[in-house]
Amino acid sequence: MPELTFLEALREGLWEEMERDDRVFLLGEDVGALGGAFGVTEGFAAHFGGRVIDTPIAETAIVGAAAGAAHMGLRPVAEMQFIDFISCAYDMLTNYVATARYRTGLGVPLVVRGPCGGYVRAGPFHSQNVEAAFLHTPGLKVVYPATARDAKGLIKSAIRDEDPVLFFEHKWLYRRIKEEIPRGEEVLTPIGVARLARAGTDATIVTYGATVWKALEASEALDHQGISVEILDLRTLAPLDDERILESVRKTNRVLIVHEDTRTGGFAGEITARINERAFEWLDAPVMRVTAHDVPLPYAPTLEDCVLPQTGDIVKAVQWLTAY
Amino acid sequence: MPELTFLEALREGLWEEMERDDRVFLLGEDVGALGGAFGVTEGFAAHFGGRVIDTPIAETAIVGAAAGAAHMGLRPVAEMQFIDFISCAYDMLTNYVATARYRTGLGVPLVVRGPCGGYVRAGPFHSQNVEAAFLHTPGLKVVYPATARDAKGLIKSAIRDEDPVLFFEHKWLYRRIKEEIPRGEEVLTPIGVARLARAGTDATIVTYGATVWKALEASEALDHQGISVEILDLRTLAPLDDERILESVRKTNRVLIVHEDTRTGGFAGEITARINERAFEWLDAPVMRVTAHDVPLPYAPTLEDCVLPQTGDIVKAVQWLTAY
Amino acid sequence: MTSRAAPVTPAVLPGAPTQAPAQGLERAQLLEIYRYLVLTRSLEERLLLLYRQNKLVGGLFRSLGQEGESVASAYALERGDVLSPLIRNLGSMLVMGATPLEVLRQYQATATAPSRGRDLNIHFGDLERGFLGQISHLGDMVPVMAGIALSFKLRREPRVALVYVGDGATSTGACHEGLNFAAVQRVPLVVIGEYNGWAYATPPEKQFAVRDLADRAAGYGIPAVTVDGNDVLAVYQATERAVLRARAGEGVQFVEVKTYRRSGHAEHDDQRYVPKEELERWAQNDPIARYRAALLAGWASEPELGALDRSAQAEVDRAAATSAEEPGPAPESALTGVYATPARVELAWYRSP
Amino acid sequence: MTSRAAPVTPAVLPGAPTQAPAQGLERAQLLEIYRYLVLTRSLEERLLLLYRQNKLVGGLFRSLGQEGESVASAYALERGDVLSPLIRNLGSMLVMGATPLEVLRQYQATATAPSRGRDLNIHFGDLERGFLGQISHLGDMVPVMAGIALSFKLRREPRVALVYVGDGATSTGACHEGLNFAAVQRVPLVVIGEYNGWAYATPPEKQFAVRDLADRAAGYGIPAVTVDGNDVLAVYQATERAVLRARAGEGVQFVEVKTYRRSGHAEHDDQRYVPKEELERWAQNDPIARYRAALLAGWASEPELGALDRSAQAEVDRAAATSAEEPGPAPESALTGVYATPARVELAWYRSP
Ligand SMILES: Cc1ncc(C[n+]2csc(CCOP(=O)(O)OP(=O)(O)O)c2C)c(N)n1
Ligand SMILES: Cc1ncc(C[n+]2csc(CCOP(=O)(O)OP(=O)(O)O)c2C)c(N)n1
Ligand SMILES: [Mg+2]
Ligand SMILES: [Mg+2]
Repeated sequence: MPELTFLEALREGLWEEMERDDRVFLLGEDVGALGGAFGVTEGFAAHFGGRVIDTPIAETAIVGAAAGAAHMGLRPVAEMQFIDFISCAYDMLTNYVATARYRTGLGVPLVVRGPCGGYVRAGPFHSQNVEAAFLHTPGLKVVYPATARDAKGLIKSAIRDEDPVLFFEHKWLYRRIKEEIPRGEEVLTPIGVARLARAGTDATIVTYGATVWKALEASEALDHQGISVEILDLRTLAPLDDERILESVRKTNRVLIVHEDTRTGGFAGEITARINERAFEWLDAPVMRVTAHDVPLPYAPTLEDCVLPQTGDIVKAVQWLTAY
Repeated sequence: MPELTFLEALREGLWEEMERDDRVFLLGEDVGALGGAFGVTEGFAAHFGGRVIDTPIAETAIVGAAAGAAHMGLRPVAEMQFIDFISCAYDMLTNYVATARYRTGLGVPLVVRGPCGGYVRAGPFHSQNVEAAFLHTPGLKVVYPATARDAKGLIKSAIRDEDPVLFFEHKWLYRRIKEEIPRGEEVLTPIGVARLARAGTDATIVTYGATVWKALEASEALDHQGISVEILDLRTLAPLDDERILESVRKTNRVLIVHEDTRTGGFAGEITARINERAFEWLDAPVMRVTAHDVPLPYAPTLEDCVLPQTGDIVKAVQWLTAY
Repeated sequence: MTSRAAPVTPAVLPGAPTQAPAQGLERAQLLEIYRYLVLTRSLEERLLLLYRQNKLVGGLFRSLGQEGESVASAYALERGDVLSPLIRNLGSMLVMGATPLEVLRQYQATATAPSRGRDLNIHFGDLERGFLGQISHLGDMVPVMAGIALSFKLRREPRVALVYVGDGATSTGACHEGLNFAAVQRVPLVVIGEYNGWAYATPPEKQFAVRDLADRAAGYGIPAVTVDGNDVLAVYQATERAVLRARAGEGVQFVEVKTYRRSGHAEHDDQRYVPKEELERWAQNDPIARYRAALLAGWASEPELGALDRSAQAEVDRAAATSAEEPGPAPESALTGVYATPARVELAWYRSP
Repeated sequence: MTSRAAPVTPAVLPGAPTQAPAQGLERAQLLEIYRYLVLTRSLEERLLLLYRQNKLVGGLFRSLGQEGESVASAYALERGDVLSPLIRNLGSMLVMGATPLEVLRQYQATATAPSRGRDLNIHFGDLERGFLGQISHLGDMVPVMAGIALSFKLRREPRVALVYVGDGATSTGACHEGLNFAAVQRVPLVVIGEYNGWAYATPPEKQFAVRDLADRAAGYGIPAVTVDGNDVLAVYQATERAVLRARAGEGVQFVEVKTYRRSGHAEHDDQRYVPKEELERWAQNDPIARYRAALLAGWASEPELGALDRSAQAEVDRAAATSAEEPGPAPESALTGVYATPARVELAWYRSP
């Protein structure tokens, strides 16, 4: 059974879908000749020819053209070279793509994918976490795998989904994590279902993306201190798997939400509100957050480390919660 | 003492600042010859000449040019014809404007203002509530007056502020509310300070914009039922006046957050999280939300009324909270 | 669209003079175009009446003076082609098969309206019939239509996409990105640039620093022609050629129509910023009056055209009678169809009875 | 900038042949340009070394082959003018007064770096010296510089703004909106369009369907010239004229420089997509070598230029020695200066000791 990195698994998922369904095609800046800035689509142009389109630098056009093609029954997968540049397509995504089905009954089955996130010393414009801006928009689905298997399973599900899906690939995970993924098996991770990354009894950490791994690291340290942590990897942020979150809250009665995104307006607020509304009586402590500080992400290692949530932060916060 | 509508007060504030400080100038689509779609700047071009600039339809250019001029010491006030079109400047605002001071120490004292909000049968693209997308971005201030006096006092403070300010004008309020505002007085509402719209003891409603008025209406109905409601009009969403919120929570121990924006990812989540973190022990009931439903805002009256929060909803939610 | 079954009332045809076709159009087609023109105007006039009686929900946007370019350009398409109209392309939508009844229902926000009361005025579409619903954000339809044209290219289908863009909207980044993308990809897209003298209250001189929209097209390497937008047959001919070239694989084609927005931006707009003489001058250059006169000069008789006028009027009357009776949508119907799955948003907890 | 106090080492000047100025430039200025050119290249070569030794934080972006157009265009500005550089305009920044030490500090993310470790590589600016820091999002600097130029116009200051834009970045909506806005407002903006054959791995043919960037400029009604970007004096002359015209109130001016990106997009990029011959051909057309040869043909002697080479090298050596010793910024310095008020973000509750 081959061990695949996150990136290789993602690539395999994309490749399989393109082989399976000739309506699937790729478009984006440098996705063809180069195979993307991280090589996710390396070799695709050679194999799939005209189904891999190198576009001008024009994110609005990329997403808009994908939407038009999706209307006509194709299955476009659009790449943002870095997810930071999705902000240039914000209008098209939130106003056109997100509302099309509601306004006119017209589906927009497209995927917009790209590398996101920090911990890589890439500064304020190549490290962003932009999910919150889109979680606010009804009509978009937001998917954010944390494991190699889910990278594959979710890209495949995203491509097959009838709704527009934003697909976040944490670049810190691309080559850092590996997993055995059986070849012949059809790996399909359902959209909208969270994953229990670790079972525990004393507190629940709700998180997604790179911080799943920070939380896992923290949980080991906490284990040594006799604190048993349950970790929920959301995998899909919209639609959110309320049931699994509430289930875990009712089990551990203490919740820490961890995300790499900045604090104010980050998704933790929404999750906190949902838990409050539906499981207030189950809480033995306030729902707490570990997040980035509210600043643009700086690039110097000392600064980036200060701004972003670290494993030690999670340990401290869980200690506080379980001592509450 | 003259009675001014929200729109007239706003206009007066703008006019006074342009008279006071010749660095202030206006730019936007149809702000000159027409005076804007709602007449906010009617007569300005005739009086201030070249300081009122009719631009091409190009929100990114409008905001970007405002930023450049602000760097050089001018005080641009940019209009979005409807705030819905600010999405076309999302990249410029979140990436360039919001980060400039942090990156380079360079100030961007500009105001971006425009009519927002629903309850006016204007459909999904002329009724939006876009504040959440920007509250998520460190570096932007977000101001949202609910009274005529604050429309004047806050536009003046916004123009004088050293930071970029997004200024939301609820179009349902433009001509619907009136207030006596003394002429000679210098009306300056401080940014970052909430307003106690109504004192009460049984529950706190935290809200802003048009729903301040819905909450006031609800509070009268509740009064008759012996329920005393305190209403906090946030006025500034970023930076948020945590202290006044917490103070009220500690007083009433029950909180309802009301906003016209959609539920998921709306600002209520953030406020809920902050209350949880800092006043969990003071809560006698879960923090609850009354918001729009998570759909694009439809235009037919029956549909819009269903989707948006109504006075009756607030009454019901407060009843529930106080019975908890 | 030329290949569409002609809805010209047969009663009109017998006895009419037969002549050689103009611009390759049969006489029946010439009359069909005429009927779309008067149908557009009659419908808008009815809408205006209803608007003044406060019977519409929201504002009214008219295409007065631009009916000619709308109808003629759409008429150059074939079945299978797709266009995306703007707010002033009611005529184009009627040509593609949208009905006055649908339009009235939209403006009255009835449950039966194509958008089921979700979006306003002529914001609706039907890809089966070949027209895509617009959104308000100007410029956005250009990339989307580039994508529709791209799908034709990728599938090697001999279909063409046609997108309208206003003189004002060419300033948007979205329009630029879409035009450029389409030009580079050489997709079968026809762009109708509507130079109508205004973008709300802003004249073209404050919108761009070139004289013609065709000059802008050149900056993308897109072949362009400029035609008199109030000359129905000239617009038809130019668009038809553009469609042919696009269909033949020659990439994006641009047709600039010089016309004039004779109403306000919407009906609430009193046009105080418009010189009176300019309005009067353009009123003398009405595309429908011109086309009517041209038809009368050999292609059709006054009684024939009168009959078409009445038939259009009757269709509008019937539609208005129908839509007037129809109720608005059920409130909770607002909560369905944001996603394919989940199909429905839950009603808020405080709304349960 | 021509009016800047010349940092040419005086030792070089005495005894050198005096000649008539070229393109209106004094001999001292010709030498000053030369020194900026070699300073740019020496600095980048040092950065390359440090990059390979893993002593930089983040990637290295080079301007190899484009030093000429960067330096020459910036040199055409006067004190008080403002430019905004792109990632390949290190030379322009040096001309405006940025120092090798600042650049090294940026690349090494030291506390002393102009951005205090907040943004990377040459993303920094100083309006006092006349250069604005860029952000990564391509196209965005065009509207911002249009606004800076607008402020000059509104205040009737005889100043000029200059913005660089890459062949690839012209595809962005932001670039379009900015160019168009500036053209309509007739602000004193000079645009340097850098046609360097690539946008990452994408050639111009996949970026736009016109031959020259100058063709695009025409679509905005912006006068444009195309010059050999590797001919230092030609770029200087074209830019100087453009600056003059902009300063005289003639609105936006476009100068297209045809050049070539001889390094990869960044140093990690192995350029596998670039034809070898093309690289070799352009290596034969090095702007610094050409300029050096031109100077030697009558304006300066080999020893003079050698001395400038060494002086640039020495400056880089000194700077590298200094920056190497400097520490990174204090962690919590990350929390200040997002707003004027509040001046500081609170440290997270779980970080308190
Ligand atoms: C991105 C965007 N900005 C602003 C508006 C507001 N707006 C609606 S129509 C209009 C003028 C459009 O002018 P033009 O494109 O010439 O079309 P016309 O009305 O002349 O048909 C404006 C500014 C909008 N709809 N979208
Ligand atoms: C809006 C945006 N999209 C994508 C990118 C990623 N990106 C960075 S540089 C680059 C290529 C730029 O090409 P060009 O403008 O020709 O400049 P050059 O590198 O040739 O100097 C791309 C696609 C970006 N920075 N901004
Ligand atoms: Mg127009
Ligand atoms: Mg380039």
